[in-house]
Order: sequence, then C-alpha cells, then structure tokens
Amino acid sequence: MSEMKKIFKQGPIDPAFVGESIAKHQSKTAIGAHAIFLGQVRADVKEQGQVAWIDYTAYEEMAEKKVHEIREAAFDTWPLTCMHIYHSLGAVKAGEISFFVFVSSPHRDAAFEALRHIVDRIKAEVPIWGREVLDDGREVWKENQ
Amino acid sequence: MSEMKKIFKQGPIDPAFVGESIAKHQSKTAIGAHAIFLGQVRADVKEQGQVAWIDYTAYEEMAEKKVHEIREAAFDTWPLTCMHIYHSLGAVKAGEISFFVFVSSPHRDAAFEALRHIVDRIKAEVPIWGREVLDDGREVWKENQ
Amino acid sequence: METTTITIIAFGMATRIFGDSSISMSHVNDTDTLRNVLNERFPALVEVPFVLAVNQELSLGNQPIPPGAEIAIMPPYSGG
Amino acid sequence: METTTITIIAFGMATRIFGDSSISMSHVNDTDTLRNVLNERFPALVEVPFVLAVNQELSLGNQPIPPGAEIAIMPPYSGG
Repeated sequence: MSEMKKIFKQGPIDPAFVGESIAKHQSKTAIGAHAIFLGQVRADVKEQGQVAWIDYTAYEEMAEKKVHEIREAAFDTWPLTCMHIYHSLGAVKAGEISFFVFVSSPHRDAAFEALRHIVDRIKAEVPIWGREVLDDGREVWKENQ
Repeated sequence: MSEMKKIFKQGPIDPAFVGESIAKHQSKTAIGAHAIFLGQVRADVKEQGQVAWIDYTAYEEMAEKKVHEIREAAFDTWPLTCMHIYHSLGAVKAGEISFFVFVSSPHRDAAFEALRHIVDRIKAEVPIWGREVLDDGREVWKENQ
Repeated sequence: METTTITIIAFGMATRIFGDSSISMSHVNDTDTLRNVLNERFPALVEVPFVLAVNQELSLGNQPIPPGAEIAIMPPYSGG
Repeated sequence: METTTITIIAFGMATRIFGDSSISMSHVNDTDTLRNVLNERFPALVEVPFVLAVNQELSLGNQPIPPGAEIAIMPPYSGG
C-alpha cells in the first residue's frame, strides 16, 4: 500500500460509482464490514443567499501527499483490508456528492473508527478549498470548523 | 417517521441498490453527510471448514418492531434527515452483503454516531439468526459477541 | 378451548432440537414453569442457551404467560 | 539567475487578492520576511488568514526558504 493513489475527480461523484466500488469488493471474502462516508453539498442559506453549487480547488500535489500520509497512518493503526478516498474538483451542485471515503475490514469496530478518523483528518489537513456560489451568483469562501 | 418500514430482503443486498439509494437523496439538499454500513459475509475458516454462505432467518414481526424502536430512538437522539435499514433473509454467499444501514444528516458527527449506535443495537437486540454453511455442507450457528 | 393453549416457536440452533414449525401446548402460567416443561419434553434443549419472548416481548426473569400467547425460543442472535 | 527567485501561488480566498496564477519574486531567506514582503505588496492580504507551505510542507513558525522554493498561500481549508 505505498503507491500513491489518485484522489481527485472532476465534478461530482456519481452514486453509481459508489455502487460499483462496493461491488468490486465481493471477491475479498476476508471483509466483514464496509464503512462509507459521503459528503454532499448542502443548499445552506447564508446571509447573502442560498448555496447553489461549490467550486472546489486544491493544491493537488500537496493534497495527494497528505492523503497518502493519512492513508498509511490508518493502515498502521487499524487492521484494514481496503481504503478508497475520492474528492471532487470543480463544480458540484447542491445535493451532489463531493467526497467519498470507503473503508473495509474484517470486523466493524476498525472500519467505524478508521472512517471517522480519516474523514476528520482530511477535512482538517488536506489543502482543498470550496467556493460557495449563491443562487444570485455571489460567492462565499467556505471554511471548515 | 412512525410508519413501520420493511427491513427484510430475500437474498443478498445488491451493491447497485446501495448506489440507487444514495442517488435518491440528491433532492434532499439539507443533507451534508451520509454514513453507510454494509455487513459482508466473511469466508471464515472454522475448525470444521470454511464458510461458503449464511442462511439468515428472523423472528420477522418482532424484528421489525425492534428495528422500529431503534430507529425512533435514534431520530430522538440525533438531528437526522434520513435513515434506511435493510437485512437479508435466506442464503447470502461469502463476499455478498447481508446488512445495510444508511444514515444522513446535515453534519457528519450525528451521522457517524448514529450509524455506529444503530448497527451495534441491531446486532445485539434484533432477533435474526445466521446459519453458517461450510464448504463441505456442514453447518455452524453463528453467534454475535 | 383456544384460550387455554399457547403456541411455541423456535429459532436459530433451537430449531435443531425443536423443529422448524410451531407447536401448540397447554397453557402454563409463567415462563419458569414453561422452561421446566420444555426441558422435560426436549431434553437436548438443556444444551442450548436461549431467552424466551412472550408475545414478541423479551422475557427477563420469570414472567406471566397470558392464555393464547405466542412464545419464542430465542438462542443468541447473529444478525448483521 | 533562476535559483535566486521563488515562486508564490495562492489558494482559496487569497486568489481574490493575489490572482489565480503563480508569481515569481526575488528570493527571501525565511517565511517571516516573506510575510512582510507580501503584506507590503498586497495590502489586502492582511484581511486574509493564511498559513504558508514551503515546497509543499506546512510552515509553522518562521521557516527558512530555500532558493527556488515554491511557496503556497493557504487560507483555512474547506474540503470534504
């Protein structure tokens, strides 16, 4: 698990892609538990208007290094069988999916713990930015807590 | 959310069904986070042989009541937008999916916490039994910890 | 009379001993009495850990059994 | 000479002030000095909270800047 995997996808993540990713694991019969996180763009109502879509950009090379580091640390911490991480670049409309983390392990505790940990670390540590575009065309830079 | 939802499906849960369930949430633009658990049948090696498939049975009416109770308690505890729970009955082969829990909320903490709680409660409190059938045809009754 | 009987159903490994279909038996007053009756009639049940549900309610400790009740013999669950 | 310059790129809300493309400037020795130079040249940057990355390594506190380095101006992340 030390090759660098591509994490960025142009535009939203298709729910059918999630289904296909799950299907690919049916030959891995040591897996007992899959835990999946999907980030969906919310039509938040701001002072200035409602979010219509988010335009994502990233410091791509640094982001991929950082995700690789987070991935390796998770494999060192929990007995995981598989891990897949994808994030959108470019425009993702409200209701569409921009972030997909998929963790598999023989038993569920490891999958639950690793999933939450990975999602939290990616949000805090990976250089990705979302520009929220409001229904009137104005824009607001999103900030993670 | 007080109507009783069907939870049992005959045979394995199709990964494409998971994809379709996700797609149905794209009109719900208050959702920011989906958390999904999938239980997959492991080809465990037992003293007597390797698990080829599990035959699931349930005390169906009691199970549906119990799941309903768990669902309502979760909606009372966390600010959830949606919750979907499915479990297989009958034969599910190693590598196939027998259990699908899908929780959605505006923010991720509620989705993570609710998902884990619901999965743990269902495993502990819902009357479902799995008969593990080994590759030589012998069988072992599974027991949750 | 229908109301003086109870229905017993078994699940999981209890089906090996007890069979798959439900049986009807004379009403007994509580779950402790029922356990004794079952153990006498199905001696191999002694080796099966189980709890009873009375009309789909888990019965912990000794519980009264209403006439006409449906009683389930439930070994440890293994769903998920 | 190429090795006496550094490249600056900006992300997120910093692109509003700084523009989208990278700029080249004379090498400075450390990140504190660079912050002063940037604030002078782009006064509106004062209103943007940001950290710097030096050759894709997050720089906390004052860090030396090697000649030829790529420096990123990074406001708070908002991925996920």
